[in-house]
Amino acid sequence: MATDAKTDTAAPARPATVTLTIDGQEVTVPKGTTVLEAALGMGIQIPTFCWHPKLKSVGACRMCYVEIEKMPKLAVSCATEAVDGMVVHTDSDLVKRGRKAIIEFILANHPLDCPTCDKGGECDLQNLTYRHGIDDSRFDFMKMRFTEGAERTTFDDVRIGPEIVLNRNRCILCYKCVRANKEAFGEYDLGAFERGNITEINAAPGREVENPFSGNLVQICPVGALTNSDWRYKIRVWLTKQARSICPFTGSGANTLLWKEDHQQKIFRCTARRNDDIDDGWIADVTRYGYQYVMAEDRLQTPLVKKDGKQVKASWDEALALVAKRLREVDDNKGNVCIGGLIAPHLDNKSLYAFNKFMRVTIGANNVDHRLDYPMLPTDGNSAFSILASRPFTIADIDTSDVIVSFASDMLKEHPNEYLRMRKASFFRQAKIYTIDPYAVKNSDIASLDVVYTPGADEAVINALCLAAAEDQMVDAARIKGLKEKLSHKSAADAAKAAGVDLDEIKVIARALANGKKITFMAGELLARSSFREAAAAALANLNRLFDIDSRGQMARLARFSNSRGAEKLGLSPFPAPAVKKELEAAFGSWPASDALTADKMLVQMNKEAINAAIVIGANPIMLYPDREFAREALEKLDFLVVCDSFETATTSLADVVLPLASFAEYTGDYINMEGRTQTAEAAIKPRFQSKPAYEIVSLIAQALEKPLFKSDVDCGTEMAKILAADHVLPWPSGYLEVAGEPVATSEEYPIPLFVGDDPHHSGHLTEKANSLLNFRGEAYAEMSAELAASLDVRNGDSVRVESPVGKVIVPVRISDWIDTPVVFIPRNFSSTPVTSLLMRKERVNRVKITKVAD
Amino acid sequence: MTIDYTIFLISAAVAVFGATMMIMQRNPVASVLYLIVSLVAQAVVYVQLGAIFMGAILIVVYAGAILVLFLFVIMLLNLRANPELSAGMPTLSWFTRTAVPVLLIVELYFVIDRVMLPSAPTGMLGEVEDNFGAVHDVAIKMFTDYLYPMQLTGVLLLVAVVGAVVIARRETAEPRKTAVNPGDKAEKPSNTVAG
Amino acid sequence: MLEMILISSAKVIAVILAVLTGCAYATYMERKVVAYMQHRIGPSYAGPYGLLQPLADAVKLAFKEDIVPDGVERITYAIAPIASFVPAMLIFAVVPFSSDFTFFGYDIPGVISDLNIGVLYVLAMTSLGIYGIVLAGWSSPSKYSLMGGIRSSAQMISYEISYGLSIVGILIIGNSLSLTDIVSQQASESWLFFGNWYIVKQPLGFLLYLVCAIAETNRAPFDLPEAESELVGGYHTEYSSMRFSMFFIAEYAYMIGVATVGTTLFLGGWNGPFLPPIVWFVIKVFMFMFFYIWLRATFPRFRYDQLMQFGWKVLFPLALLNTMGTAAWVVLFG
Amino acid sequence: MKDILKAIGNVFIKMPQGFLVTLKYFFKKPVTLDYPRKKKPMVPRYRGKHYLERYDDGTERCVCCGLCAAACPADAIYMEPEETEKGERKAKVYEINLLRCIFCGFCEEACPEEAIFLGQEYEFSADARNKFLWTKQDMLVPHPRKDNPFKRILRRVRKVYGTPEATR
Repeated sequence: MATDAKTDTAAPARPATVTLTIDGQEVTVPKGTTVLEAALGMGIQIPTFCWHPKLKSVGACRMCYVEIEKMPKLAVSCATEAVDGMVVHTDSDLVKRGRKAIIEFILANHPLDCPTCDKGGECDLQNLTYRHGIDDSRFDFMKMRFTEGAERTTFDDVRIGPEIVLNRNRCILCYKCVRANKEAFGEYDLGAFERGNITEINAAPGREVENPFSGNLVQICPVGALTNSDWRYKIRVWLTKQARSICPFTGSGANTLLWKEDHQQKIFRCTARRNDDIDDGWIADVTRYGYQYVMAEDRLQTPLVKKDGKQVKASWDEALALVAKRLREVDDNKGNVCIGGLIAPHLDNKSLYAFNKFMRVTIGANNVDHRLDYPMLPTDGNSAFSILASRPFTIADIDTSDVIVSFASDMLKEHPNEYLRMRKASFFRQAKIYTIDPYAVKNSDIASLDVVYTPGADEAVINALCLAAAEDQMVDAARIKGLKEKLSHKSAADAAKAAGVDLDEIKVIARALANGKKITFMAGELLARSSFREAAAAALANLNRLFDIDSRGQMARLARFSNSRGAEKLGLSPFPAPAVKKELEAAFGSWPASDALTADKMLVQMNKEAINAAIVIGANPIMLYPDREFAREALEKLDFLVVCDSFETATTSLADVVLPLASFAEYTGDYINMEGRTQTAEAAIKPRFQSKPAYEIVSLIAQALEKPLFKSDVDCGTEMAKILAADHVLPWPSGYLEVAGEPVATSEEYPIPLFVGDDPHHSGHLTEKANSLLNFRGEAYAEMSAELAASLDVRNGDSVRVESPVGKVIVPVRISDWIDTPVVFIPRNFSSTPVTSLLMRKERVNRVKITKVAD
Repeated sequence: MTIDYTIFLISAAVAVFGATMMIMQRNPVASVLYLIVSLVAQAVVYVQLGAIFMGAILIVVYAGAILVLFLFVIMLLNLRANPELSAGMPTLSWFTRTAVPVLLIVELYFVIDRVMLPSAPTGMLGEVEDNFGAVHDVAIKMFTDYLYPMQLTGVLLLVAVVGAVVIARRETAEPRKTAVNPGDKAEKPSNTVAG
Repeated sequence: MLEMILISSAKVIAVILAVLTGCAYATYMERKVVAYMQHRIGPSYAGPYGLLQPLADAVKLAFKEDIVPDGVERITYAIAPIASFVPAMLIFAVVPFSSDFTFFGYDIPGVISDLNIGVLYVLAMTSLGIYGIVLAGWSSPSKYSLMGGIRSSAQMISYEISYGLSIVGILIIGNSLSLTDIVSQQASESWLFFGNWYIVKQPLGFLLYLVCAIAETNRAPFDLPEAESELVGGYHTEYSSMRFSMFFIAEYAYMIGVATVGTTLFLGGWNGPFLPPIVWFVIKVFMFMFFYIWLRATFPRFRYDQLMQFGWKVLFPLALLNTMGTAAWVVLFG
Repeated sequence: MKDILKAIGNVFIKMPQGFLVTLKYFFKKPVTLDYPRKKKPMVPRYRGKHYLERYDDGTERCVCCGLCAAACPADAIYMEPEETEKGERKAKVYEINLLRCIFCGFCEEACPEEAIFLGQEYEFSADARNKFLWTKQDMLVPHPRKDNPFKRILRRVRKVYGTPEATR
């Protein structure tokens, strides 16, 4: 299967086409195309159950029968490769009879419980029975029935995962779920068991179907065998309408449909909207179930205003008047630069731009940033990290790359769609996958090489790569020139030792990078969250220059949030790209003279009481900033704090005024994903309660300050269009950068490196309000290797005390299947466990000690 | 002062009061009502005198029939109290104004002079014979001694009735203005549609 | 003497109570009988078979607001119901409801007052009853009431003559105006117990009495004074509450009154075999009342001109004929 | 003279005839009902107020599939499903707006579970608009049924022949 021609259309040189006739029409298709795909390409509908465009064909259901001349029997079109001169009939009487027989055969054991079945109304079997089927059955025996439970409590539905309910009676054994789980997600928690009449799909023994993509299994099930709790028994499908939305939690912006009901103003589910450029029709569960926070019961309903130390409900007019009054007071007393603005990068373009203009024109301060969960941000717009973050990236190119490197990135947790792309490339094309991480991550199972370096030695491992390539002359000598002088590590072995990795492995990767035809190099959040990311970014710039990756592929730090790239493009950072800044100046008519402060610096200034007021929109710095105490102290010292959020959070509890923020599903907004692709999320429902979109809130505050932002929405759009048109991509530096590799400090008292990030089923602070996701992971945990757990004498679920010099938390242990070094990972998404309180913003690697909590 | 005497006095007073009020009322209906009061009181007096038949007849004929007829006529003509009635009335001549009372007084004198009143009204019922004023006696008197006056009175009443009819007919002799005959609804266009 | 007064008072109270109760249940009977004749059920909610319906009606009427409209002749308006009610009750003073009976050793006559001109007294009372109606119609500031009053007075005048004349036949034969005498004349010891009843001797007189009595009491089909379809409520349109109920009671009291008088005059009064006299009397009155109601259920209302023509051109000559015929009979054969 | 004879004839023949007519009706059975106490038995196929059937063991027949709501031409039915402990589907909210309902019986026709029927009840006046919103509790037949075994047999027989019966 090395040359699976299905996706290999990039080689037109070979005359690999065949011509066949389908229903009297001649068609020419690439060699290897199946008859079914050829017919579908012509717009001929052939009914299927088991076929899926992104999976391999198995021909399990036989529904796609076609008649092919000179073949003795009906042929299964999804498993029949098109050959020259084939004459295919898809609509002959024989085919119709065949389909009818298949439907009857499937219905022999399929219960007719459509009224209770949630698939009713969108069920493939239902539709095809209507179209091709019969209205009576010739089978007069009892249907096969799978049940669970004792006689009196018999039930058909079994819960095989936190969210998935299986009804084996309805299953028609198309194996789509099992195949998708295996081929697309690389999971083996679902399988087919037994033989013959009692064949059943079920969870693997002793396991639950809880992989982060399990929702897709429900969506692709052609019948109602797999249903999920989210949608189960909520509403009938024909009563709903769909809003075309996008994922608000990931950087790729997977396309989704929000199924809503207009009268009730409710969203009932979220499904994938296949976009082959971005998501291939698979969405992660965090996307699928995360929308539930929109419908959460504890949304903020009205503005809150602090009176006598207590937050009380207030009207919008009252709250806005207070905001305007207090901002003016602070402004008058302390001066322009004393007001800071933080905005979350999951808000839409218009909100971001409005806030940008509000801060820079209405307030007149340069203090605006969206990167609020990163410590020690570079204070220079031209830093290597900024360059790396601004580089272009194309998701679909991952598919076609033959060398894929993920560096310092837990892809499953951070970029689920790109994670699936890597799996796709690996499974269908046998692409070479290399992961270079401070701890082993999920996709190490498909990696040709999984390099685990010493936590904190980010730049050392990249230096080792560069030096190995230079020493072994893998690239042109001209490129090597000038490199070694800039690096602090004198040799590849030196660097590999500093990084704690095997030089041979590094050499393999370097050779692959040097020889790869198409390379994708992705740097992730573990780099970005590192306090000393700048050195690693510089090392990556050197790497890019050395291997000339840009000419053979792409290299970028992937944008983490749904509109991170949009925020960059709209100049929502202290140091916008020069082209963007030029457009902004033109649009604003002025540029604030004050110092540009990053989010990180703003917090520092707040701690010094140099910034006295702040506006925080949609963000929760206390929970997410990697030094909880620091962030809280900073915000507590403020004279006046306005927070817009959808929920009451740790940050809103400090606020003087809390304004309810509308969620992504409640207004139409544009989002720019990591590729720079602008996508629109349509409003599904009206803003719930009294919440308002961020741009409206910002405009209202500006109006209350008597400095309106825009004359009209049209003005806003034209201004924004000009800015978005500006090129924000920063060029690589002209020469090699100096990389000072510092040794990683160790500590006897706190031996274990701690990594804090998102759980695979969560993202940020909002998904905590999505009940389905809480069913997957409801509380924080300490993920660690089995060896470490054994050394601590703890088992899965035992509580451990995780202590750092500044704090401690008690969390249950979760033994990881892939982490094999003594590190610990704790998700930050759960407000009940303030894991960020363990972190110190200046630490290169946060280290903790773990002790078992006695029962 | 027996009970009978008291009753007589009260009845007499009511009768006189009713008669007086009757002629003093401007409202014709009120006049009729006072007349009824007077008549009932008189009937009581008759009964006390033993003339039960007369008393009953008084009520049946006068109160029951004739005054109802009066009321009917008054109501039909809708004669309400009219303040302009007296103002617009022609003043009587001085002769009439003096002559009528004088004549009445003279007449009264002769009557009082001629008639022998009983010495005392007490015990009236006891002093008359049993059948005094009963139907039988009245009938005998009426159809023997007073036969001709009685018949003449009847003729007189007949004449009066005929005269009244003649007078009444003259007023309504003109042709009616509204057509009562269904065939006469001629020139009026029937543009109204039932329902 | 005192005993006589007490006995008389007791009789008066008993008769008044009986009449008032009779009036109440006459309404019930009327509604029920008319309902059955019209294929309906009639009152059935208050009490078993709706027997407490009259009580409920009475309570309802008593507790209604007493509305006096603007523009009424206040005194007349107030007098009218009383003027209607009192004569109706007075009729029963002369009606013999039973033979003389002995009660705790006292001989008690079956009549409150045996007036020797009883018939005339009855005529007088029925003719006085019209005043209530006429005055009610006149004093109410309403054209419906006035029309009711006018119609009533005209009807009264027209039918009273025939009413009186219809009885004259009996008077000629019986040679007495006392109702007690008339009843005793109708007694019979033979097996043909109704042989002496005046209905046998005066059939035409009875018919005339029947018709005129109905007309006198403003009952259907002679209920023009209160013709609902034309005059809303007729003379009592503007009355409510107790004042209205007095009219109501008066109407039914008149009905019972003429029924008792008719029974006394034509149907032999309390005479009858086997049963006690009072029971016979009640049975006969009941039948009379039933006929009243039956008539209402059967006949439509007269038109006004029909009413007048019938009264003057049919009843009056017939009554004269009856009188003269009876007189001739008595002179020739008596 | 002829008129007089005719009048006499009327009095002695025609009028008694008329009296006899009314008297005849007096003794006939009334056609009206003692309405609030006795109700008119409606024809078996009368489409009155809806009721929701149960299985013999008391569980609700309705699975909240929504077909009645889909079939309803007046859009009078609103429902929200929920999951029972056993994982079965069941109506959490089932409301019929009787002001919108046109009593066409399509819901009855559409129901695959034979759960909803239009009953014989025709009295549903109320004094407030919201009282016309009939919820599931209003429509579910009581369990156990308050009727005798004979009625139960009768109901089963009727069910075989597809005739809805009064339950309230």
